[in-house]
Amino acid sequence: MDLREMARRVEPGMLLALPVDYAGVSMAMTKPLIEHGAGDLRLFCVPTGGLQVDQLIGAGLVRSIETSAVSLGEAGGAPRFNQAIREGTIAIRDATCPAIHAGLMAAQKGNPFQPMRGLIGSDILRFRDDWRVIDNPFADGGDPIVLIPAVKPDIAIFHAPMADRHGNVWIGRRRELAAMAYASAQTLVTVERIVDENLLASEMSAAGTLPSLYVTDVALAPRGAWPYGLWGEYPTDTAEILRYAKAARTPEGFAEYMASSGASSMASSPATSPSRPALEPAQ
Amino acid sequence: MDLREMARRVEPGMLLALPVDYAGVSMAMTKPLIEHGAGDLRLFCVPTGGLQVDQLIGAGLVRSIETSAVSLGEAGGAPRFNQAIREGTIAIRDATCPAIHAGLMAAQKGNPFQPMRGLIGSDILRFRDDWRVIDNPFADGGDPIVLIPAVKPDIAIFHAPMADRHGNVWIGRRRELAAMAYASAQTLVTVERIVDENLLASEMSAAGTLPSLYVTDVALAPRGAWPYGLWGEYPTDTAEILRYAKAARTPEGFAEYMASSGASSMASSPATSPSRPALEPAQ
Amino acid sequence: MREVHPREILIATIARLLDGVRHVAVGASSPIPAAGAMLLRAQKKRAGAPPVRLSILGSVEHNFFTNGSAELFDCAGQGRIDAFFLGGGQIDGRGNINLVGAGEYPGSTPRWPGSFGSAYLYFVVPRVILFREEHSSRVLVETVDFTSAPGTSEDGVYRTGGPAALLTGKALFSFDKTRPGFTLESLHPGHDLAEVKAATGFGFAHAGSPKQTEAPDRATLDLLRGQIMDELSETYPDFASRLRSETAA
Amino acid sequence: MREVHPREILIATIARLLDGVRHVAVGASSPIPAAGAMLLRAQKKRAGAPPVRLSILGSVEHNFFTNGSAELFDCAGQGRIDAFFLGGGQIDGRGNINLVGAGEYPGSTPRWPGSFGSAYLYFVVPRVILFREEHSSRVLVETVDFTSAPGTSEDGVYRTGGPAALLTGKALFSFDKTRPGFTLESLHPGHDLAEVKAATGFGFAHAGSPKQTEAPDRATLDLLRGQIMDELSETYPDFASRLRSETAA
Repeated sequence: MDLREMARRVEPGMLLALPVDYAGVSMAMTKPLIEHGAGDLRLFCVPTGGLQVDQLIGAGLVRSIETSAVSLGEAGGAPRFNQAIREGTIAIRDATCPAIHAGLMAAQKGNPFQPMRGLIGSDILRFRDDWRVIDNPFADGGDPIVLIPAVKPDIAIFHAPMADRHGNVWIGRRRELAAMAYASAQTLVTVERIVDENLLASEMSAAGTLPSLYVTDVALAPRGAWPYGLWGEYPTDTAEILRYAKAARTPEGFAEYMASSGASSMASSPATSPSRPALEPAQ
Repeated sequence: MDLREMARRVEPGMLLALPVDYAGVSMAMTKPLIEHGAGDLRLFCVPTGGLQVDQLIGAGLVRSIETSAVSLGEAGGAPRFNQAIREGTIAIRDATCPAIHAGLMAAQKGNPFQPMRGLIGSDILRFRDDWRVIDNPFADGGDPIVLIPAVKPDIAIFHAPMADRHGNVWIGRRRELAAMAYASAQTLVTVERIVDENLLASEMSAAGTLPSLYVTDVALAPRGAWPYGLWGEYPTDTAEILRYAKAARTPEGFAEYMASSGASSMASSPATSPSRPALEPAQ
Repeated sequence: MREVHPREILIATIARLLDGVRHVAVGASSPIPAAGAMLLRAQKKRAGAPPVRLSILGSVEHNFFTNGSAELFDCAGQGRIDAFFLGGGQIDGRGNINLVGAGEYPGSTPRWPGSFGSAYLYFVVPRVILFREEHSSRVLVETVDFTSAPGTSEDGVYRTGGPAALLTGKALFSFDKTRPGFTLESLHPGHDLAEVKAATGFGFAHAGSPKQTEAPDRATLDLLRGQIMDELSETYPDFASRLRSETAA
Repeated sequence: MREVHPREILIATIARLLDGVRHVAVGASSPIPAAGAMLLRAQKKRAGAPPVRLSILGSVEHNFFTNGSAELFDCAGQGRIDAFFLGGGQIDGRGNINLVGAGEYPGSTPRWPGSFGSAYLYFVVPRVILFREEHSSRVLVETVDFTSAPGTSEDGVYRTGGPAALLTGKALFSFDKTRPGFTLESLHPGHDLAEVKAATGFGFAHAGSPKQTEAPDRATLDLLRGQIMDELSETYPDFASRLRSETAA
């Protein structure tokens, strides 16, 4: 499976679930998504967004975003996101991390909603007309509690260390990636490597495996989280994120950055073509 | 930590969470629990019970049980359970597997309840005055849905392949064991072996590890699930379970079986005696 | 060609009932449903049709789950399980099932193990096949003593699943949820309508002269006695060797 | 003995504020709270007191979680996290915090990252320490422009947690939820009441002549500059080396 081919599964208006920066962001898919050009996307950040979200917004593909935060971490605010918010060009639904997880959990369980504590009296709740507050039916009266409706993304996209030839994906202790897949209609995964052994064959590897039952497509993309790091694999390239943060302060700088080799090599290198088995990291 | 010492944490009237027969039943703890003698216990089966439950009932330690089923699998009905039900000497709250999981999930999330589909029109629901039915607030009207209240066991008890010296326990893909621990105030674990390496130190083993944060005590008990099997370790000793099923048809037969060496060897074997090297976790 | 074993009829019938599913789950001690699902999977593979996924609960070989015993129910709730099998100590004419016990609850005598996941799966798995080899008025009753899960639900109750068929050792019934009630589809070889009526505690619709349940053709029987028994014996060695010895007679 | 660095005062103060906790969690980029927690952990260990557990989010070294990014919130909901740190672009006199942005929502200018888990953790972690080094009327405002999480809740709202203290680069405040409002506990060395009043956008209670924030004693300072900086540099190498060079001057 080639990254461009995988990107074609995304259709205009779809709801995309994307993971937090340290869990396994498929940065390798960012450029193919932009080149594919399906717009009007609704992003659902699990539970926060960063570089990928900022780049999709900068490319004009995003209609709305639901998230608990968007930032570039040590590199500061997310410039394309911040400008879009300032100018009102995207709609935002501010959430809080456990509410994001609650929406996915409701979908995972086939439930219409999931309750959660907190939130009462916050402006997050005040601006969320899609959430409900009921009185806890198990209390003697009063005890308001928020209900978060199920969130069923059309597509979840993430990056993981490995998959096997059956389509099972090893996600380790990053269980939010499983939660995203359970909740989503389709799940697209890029991986560092494809292994020969069946990941479900040993209890040790099975414990951290998302079964192929939940996986639509897998594509090879070594260093596919770059410039983010991947747990257990490689660290974050902070210098590159700082370089992006600086460049993307203006739309022009953003466009230049995205057109530059650093950003595009992930998509255009022979590495991601189906004819090449061995892949080079983008540098 | 010695099994008898661990059993002393159980106090009369406590709510105990016990796992399904194939997930890792700490059969090694059954005899110490009976010898300790704390009665009036309320059992919560996750999500069904078997040999251990039948033996605790047979020993007269159980006041009530909540479960989706109790059986000895291929060996048929659970004789002490069935007699207790027939004679009304224990109270039963019949459930269905996902309702059991829902109660634990509510506790895991710090929620007062968790919704679940199904159940409407069943006699399970009709006899559960601790459950509630509300109209789904996200529907236009109607759409009844059951709310299961949080279940917070006093103690969860299970058996796992290994723990490390920090008290981290490897549970593999048996995530219901983690759910039990999250929901419970205390968690007592017996293991096949104690390993020297920190289970959280590698991403591969960490993926299947319940952190010591949730673990109260760990004790060594080789073949501690016997006569049940333990996934990835050893198979079920069906002949022994059949032997029990036959013996336990009468209270006398049950008493003889429990007094026999087969049943007591797990508690008295040198492997679990206090004279062996101390295997207490850091916590 | 040797005579077809009654259980081979059941297995082949289950394969037909499952036609079109993408993912079927079967319980840990359900060798006949598992064999039926394996048969369908092999047939689809030979025909180059989309693959059939089979999850056998409690099996290590056929366990595609990695999130504990809740995952089956989550998976069903997500609409990812197309078919499942339920039995019951009692099944009544409205498709209600009782896995808890006979007589007055809670002092049920006899007490059966309990409802397991039936009170959920019966609601959310589109094609539930009620399977019970024993066909007697003890099992197939007018009204169950305890409803582990109802056969139908009122309008407005969330329900994406329910009974599609009832298969016993004597006959195959379909389920009509509008009546609600069962319709006799076919009698297995060696059984007649009068016998089935006498052995059934509830009324059911039927044709004047019911069809006979279709026996597996030669190709199906070869597949069943070869590859399927090999696959089955990995998980159900006792059942497979017993059936093998009985069909080799 | 060299002069005490202002950040060493903060770290030692945090250790004191955390006294008695069993489990404290800190955010990924919170070196001062982490150092404070490490200091307390080391002090308790030396004193033979019950251990203090420290979880640093996003750290591999100090990550005790294995259930994805939801586990922190689950763990807090279970009552297993005794203390946490929150900051905010704005903090007001009623303990309300704003992590979303200044000006009218949703077109906030500037827009800050967002509320993260604050709208939950502020409700369920018993001892939340508001920590923000910048002490200015831009940050400490009369009323926040957007309430990511409120400082207090009405009776009848489930709330087991909330603000215990506000620590800035200039002063330490406690929080009185009955008023609700902050009380100045102490001024850090080099800061006076007039300066703090001018830099604080909300009113607060205070003594006529406020105390000075306690500086770490020699044993604490030795521990901090030795073992704690070693531990800290594993997770926050840049912060630790900067602080080391500044205290070595």
